Amino acid sequence: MSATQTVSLAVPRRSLAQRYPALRRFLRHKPALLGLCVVVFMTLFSFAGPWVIPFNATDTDIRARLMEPFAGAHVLGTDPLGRDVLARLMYAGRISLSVGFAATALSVLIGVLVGLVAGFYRGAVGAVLMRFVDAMLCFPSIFLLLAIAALIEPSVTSIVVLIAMASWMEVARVVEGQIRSLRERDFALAAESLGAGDIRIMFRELLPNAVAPIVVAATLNIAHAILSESYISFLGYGIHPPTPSWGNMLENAQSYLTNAPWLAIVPGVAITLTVTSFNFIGDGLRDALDAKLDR
Amino acid sequence: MNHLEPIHFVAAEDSAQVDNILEVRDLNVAFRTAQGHVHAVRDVSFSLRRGETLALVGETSSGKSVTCLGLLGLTPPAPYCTISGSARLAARNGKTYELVGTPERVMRQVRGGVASVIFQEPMTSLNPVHTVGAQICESLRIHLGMKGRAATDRAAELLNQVGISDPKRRLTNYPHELSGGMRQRVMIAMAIACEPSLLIADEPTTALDVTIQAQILELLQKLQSDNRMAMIYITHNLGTVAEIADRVMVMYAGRIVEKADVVELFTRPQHPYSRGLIHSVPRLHSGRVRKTPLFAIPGNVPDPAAHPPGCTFGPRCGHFEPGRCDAAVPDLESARPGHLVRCVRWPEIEGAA
Amino acid sequence: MTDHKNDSSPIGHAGLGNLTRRDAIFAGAAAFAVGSLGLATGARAATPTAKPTGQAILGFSQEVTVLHPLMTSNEVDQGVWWNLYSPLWMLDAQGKFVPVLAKAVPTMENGGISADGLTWRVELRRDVKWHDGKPMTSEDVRYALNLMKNPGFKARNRTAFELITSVGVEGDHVITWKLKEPFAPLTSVLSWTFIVPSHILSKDPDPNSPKFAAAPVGTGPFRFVSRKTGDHVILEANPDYFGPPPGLNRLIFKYVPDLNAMYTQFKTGEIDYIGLQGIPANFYKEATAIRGRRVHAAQKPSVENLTLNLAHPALADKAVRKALNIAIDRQAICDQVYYGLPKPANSYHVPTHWAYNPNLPKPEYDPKKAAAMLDKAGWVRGPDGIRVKNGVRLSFTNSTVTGNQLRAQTQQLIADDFKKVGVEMLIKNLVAAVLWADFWRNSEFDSLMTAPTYTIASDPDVTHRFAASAIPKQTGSGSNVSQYKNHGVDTLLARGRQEYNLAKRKEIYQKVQELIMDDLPFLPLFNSVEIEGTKAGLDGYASNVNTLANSWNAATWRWSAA
Amino acid sequence: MGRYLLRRLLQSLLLLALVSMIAFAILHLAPGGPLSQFLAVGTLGQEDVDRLMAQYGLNRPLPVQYLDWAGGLVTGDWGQSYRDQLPVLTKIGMHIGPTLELMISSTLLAMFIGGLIGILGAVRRYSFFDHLATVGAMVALSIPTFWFGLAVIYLFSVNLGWLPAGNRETLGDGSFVDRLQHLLLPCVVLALVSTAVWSRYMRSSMLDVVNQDYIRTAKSKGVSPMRILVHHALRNALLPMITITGLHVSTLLSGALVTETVFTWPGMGRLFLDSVSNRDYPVVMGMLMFTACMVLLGSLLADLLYSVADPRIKGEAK
Repeated sequence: MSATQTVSLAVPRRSLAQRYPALRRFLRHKPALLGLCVVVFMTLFSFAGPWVIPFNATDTDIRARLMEPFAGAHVLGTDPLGRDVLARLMYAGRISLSVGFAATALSVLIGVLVGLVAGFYRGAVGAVLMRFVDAMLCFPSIFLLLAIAALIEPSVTSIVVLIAMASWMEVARVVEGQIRSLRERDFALAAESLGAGDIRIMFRELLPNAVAPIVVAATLNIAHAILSESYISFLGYGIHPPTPSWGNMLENAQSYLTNAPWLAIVPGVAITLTVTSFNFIGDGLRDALDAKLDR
Repeated sequence: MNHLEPIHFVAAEDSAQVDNILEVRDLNVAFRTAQGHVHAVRDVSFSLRRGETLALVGETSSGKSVTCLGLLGLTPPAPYCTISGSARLAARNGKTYELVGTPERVMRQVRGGVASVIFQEPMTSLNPVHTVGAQICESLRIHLGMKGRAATDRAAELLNQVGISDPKRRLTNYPHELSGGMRQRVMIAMAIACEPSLLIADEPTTALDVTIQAQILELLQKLQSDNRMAMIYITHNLGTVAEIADRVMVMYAGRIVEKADVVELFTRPQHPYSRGLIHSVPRLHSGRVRKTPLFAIPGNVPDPAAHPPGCTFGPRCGHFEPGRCDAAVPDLESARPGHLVRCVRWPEIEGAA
Repeated sequence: MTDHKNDSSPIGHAGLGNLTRRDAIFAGAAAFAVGSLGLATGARAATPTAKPTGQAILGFSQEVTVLHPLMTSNEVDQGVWWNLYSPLWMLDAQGKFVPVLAKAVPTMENGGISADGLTWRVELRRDVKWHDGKPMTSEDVRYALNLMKNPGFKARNRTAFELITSVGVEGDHVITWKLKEPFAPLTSVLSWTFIVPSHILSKDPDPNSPKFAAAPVGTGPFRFVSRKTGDHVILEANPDYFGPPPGLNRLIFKYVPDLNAMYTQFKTGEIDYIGLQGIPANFYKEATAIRGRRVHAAQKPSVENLTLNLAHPALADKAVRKALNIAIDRQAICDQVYYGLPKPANSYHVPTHWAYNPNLPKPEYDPKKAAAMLDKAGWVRGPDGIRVKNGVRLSFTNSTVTGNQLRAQTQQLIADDFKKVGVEMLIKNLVAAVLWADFWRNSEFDSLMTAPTYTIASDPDVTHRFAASAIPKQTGSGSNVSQYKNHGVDTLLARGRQEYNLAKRKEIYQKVQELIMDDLPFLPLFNSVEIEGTKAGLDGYASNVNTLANSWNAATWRWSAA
Repeated sequence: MGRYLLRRLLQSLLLLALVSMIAFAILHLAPGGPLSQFLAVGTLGQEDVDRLMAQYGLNRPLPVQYLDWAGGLVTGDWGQSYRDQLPVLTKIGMHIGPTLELMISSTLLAMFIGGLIGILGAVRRYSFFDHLATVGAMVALSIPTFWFGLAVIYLFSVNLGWLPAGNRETLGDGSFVDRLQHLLLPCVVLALVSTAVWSRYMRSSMLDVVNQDYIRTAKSKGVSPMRILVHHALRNALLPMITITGLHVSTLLSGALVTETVFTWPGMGRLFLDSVSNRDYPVVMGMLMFTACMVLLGSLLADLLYSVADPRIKGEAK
């Protein structure tokens, strides 16, 4: 027993590893748990909320424009066309969260496929694929997003594709690294010697063992995707009105910073809160799952 | 070491035994953890004479390392770790330091100056970004105020002393450029740099190759006799104890369970735990490194946060007697002069053996 | 901050203090137009001939990119050219030609244009010098005209110049040229044709060489000093200017890419003038209340409208277009989105244009009548409330450039208006680079919301916009993207081009307006107004619909004495 | 060392070739074209468009256009802007200064503040300050930079009037103090994310180091806590930060683009945004190549620096 270990007795660790050590570790990560609550709340708020409130996100009422929050029927006030900000926030949440989830799903799909193939076949195929990944990573993300944004018409689908195109590389790298090392392990070699096909080994034997880092990367990707959506909107290439998103609500609020600051505050807080939550969840997941990988 | 100003020193004549370098009384070390308070060391008392080697023996987490770290205040700071009791250490200049509860500023003068430590892992115990020379000179500068040329010369001399050839060149090397044995020699050189009166060697050979182990032990013995240092030698390897120690102290779950001269302990072990330890070494002078030398003792060390009642060794003891062994923690009794044992049944066991 | 010290002058002081009303601007502007160039001597009575002092920072939301005044460019570039170069003549705010480099504007009456309209003769001023000190001569004008004819040169619009067959000089100060056929709009085109120095440009075999743009030399009231791309261009007063000396010592054209940022900088006093797209309408009220700033509502030559693609199966029906035209509540848009600044429009000309037809039907809003018209035309409401005729749903998309909030709001309101009469308008906005490309050129849209200026240099000739020969998708030329065809209009436009008599031209173009506004290839919404602002104490600002940027007369701007 | 460097350089060149192909493909497959900005003014007819397309060489097959462009790239002729005819390298040269000024100043600020927060967090682990710093860093990483920038402008420029709302200098002034005043807000805004990154990595790096055996050794030698922190712990903890900073170039460039937009800062970000929206192909291509070079250079420099700073690497490469 060296002193280092003794010292680390002061650190909460160990002795919990019983049935679901990863889950327990995650549940003990307070910020992550709080983050999860916020995300669940935001999701409910966005998807179920519109049924609860008496306003619609697209109904304009120019006479009731720019009403201040907490002063009347409109809890969070109204925008320049007299639309209810709360309702718009909810509908925008649907779009922004969906964009976040969908872009992540797509980026994980691309990343996993590329990483899997590159990690499994290595050699020329792997080298070419991974150099392509490296090349894509040479572009600063906003530069890449803008360059691709110029390619496509701004719709929800295209924004999803756009964000996925600019964010699959990290996943590919993570998967490639995992697969390459897993491939050398006994069970992969065993499966191979039993005559299992490449596809089978890749998806049945190797991939399940690489799930933990993928989950972590995916969670952080959601945060990144929601943030990216707002950046693209701010720079003028985002989802365009009348479809509301947190990003374009924020962009449109720019002109009203002085006379209607709540238009900027409300979506800004929503984005920050949600993204922070996802980041914390990702953090908690990493702490919870990485420990298992190390053992 | 006249530039030191020991605040907590006690006049030498006040000490009961003038010859003793180190006098430890009722040392307790407790950690605060998420699981509650953990008493890592309980009621440890011992003394050490000049030139004497005391071996501290025990399993992992028996408290042997913590005892020594606690003495030098190398345990975590106050709220996480509390130390109580008393430990008086005499410097070569006759000043005596109280080590428990002493301000950090004074303790810094003690560490490396009056008492030094050699750690188990020479690979990681040296700072990778500084040269060997710089690390040795740092000690010299702090405690002896040596600088520049003088310090370098002294460092080279030290390297020479610990058996490193071409010491001048070695001083400019970084730790990663040296072999494991060499690094441990550097660690030793650093430890003896300021001629401490006490050297604590915490499993100094565990991480080394078998051949190197013997060389290092030899070196330690030689340095000790040359410098007349007192040494605490911590190990779980009884094989090396017989070679180097004068006296042995066996610890279990934070307590001393037996204390005796080395020959006495090996020939007439009293505590069932000590007997187990000795029996689990196949040959006394085995050079083999045993990662699990305790295979003969069933069970595991108890959870430090939840000790069994009475004798902590009880659940693993072949002589366990309900009602007697788990009633209260046994006292340390004197089996013979200079031979202490913490077991209520030691007379019976001795008879039975 | 800047080195002028008049920030604190009270608002509404004498002179052009309260020029927030369009009429007032026009009244004052004429005097400045003439005065600035020092030609109509009577108008410049009180202009002091003090030394140029101080500097003004002019904020624009577009970057100054092209300093060669004959190359393809954007609007703000012209705002610089007016100060750096001079044309032969120019249009003042009231639409009158005023000679600049020329001694007189050629007409048939003064003999500048021959009776057959084919030979033009222009006499130049003799006191004009280039910024490098060389005298400006007829050779320079010849070079400029020939450059515009040079097929290798990246020129803007060459239509007019291709009709010039030969250019000649008579001595240093007279230039003549011959036309293939009479072409009345040439006078207007030349009012935007800035003369460039032959002695510098002709040395470079490559007419597109970037060297000239790096150190441009002109004859204008200001000289080029320096330029930082993406940020600003600095000009300084030209002491040898042939007109009255400019009032300011330095002009800085500052690029502020974001309208909100530009307004903020105007508020904080970092820019002295805010122009080109100016202050967003929602800030208008707030802006008028800022101490030490003057706000001007400047009339633009453009008309905000819904451009319809007549190839769309539903929009091809004239009855639909007529119904849609009265289904839009224009007044509501003007009042609520644009804070009451613009006025509903009924033509492609601004009402102040000399050829504007005052007898065109007034804009009206009558959804009931619109619904009745659609019923009558056979468009009946389907189960979803949207009208259908012969299997065609009365549904179309509307596109505009993304990022323009007020337009997006207008789109919303119009879509709501249309919905009330059973018409569906879906919004599909695009980034500028995509919209102003094949989407626009090849008429890939259903309808567009844009604010084009239909004329070039305010000439009433709109052949390129409405002639059947100008449909890019079909004829590879022009910009008639509505794919509008009306033989009557074509004939009149061809006649108008060859007619030099102003009264007769007016008659022709009023008829053209009548025909086009009956066919409605586009639905006019309102005449664009831009809110521009100046720091109080900066005198001389005047808007001019006949130029692309209101820094056209910056030579007469000056800081009033405190 | 030399061979390693050479290999890294060759790899980078290969990557750059790939980067150029990807960028070229992305841009030229996009709808719209560089002439749209002129079309919007409305004085151009189709015949003018056709003529200009031919004059700019935009009607040639894509591979020919690419080879032509790539040839120029190698020989140092990166083409001319379609908008103002200036050579691309000249344009980049004019914009790189302000961007570097912003990036370097904000990095220094982030290193200092973030480093300090990270060290304190590691030293006072699980203290209130540590928790606050962790949550603060996470929020800083999650907040939309432009939103933060707008809030800062609203507060410090519009409401309080302490600092200018944008631009790099007051035109006609340009003194050091004036430049500094203009730099302050954008620098802080850009530094936000970097500070968070630095504090988090610094903290974990510091925690790694603080638990190392050699720190205990130093303590057992009687070294003072301050000297342990600076001389033993920080020196080691900073090593991984070199790599982090090198890899951070890409994020920093993205952040700079957004910050420059908010503060109308005349740097690369604005040039890129303007060039993309106007389809100024040569400039966009040039800038994508240039930023890719900067990113690669960042990681290359970090590697070099690391090998200089860490004796272990230096030793191996000898």
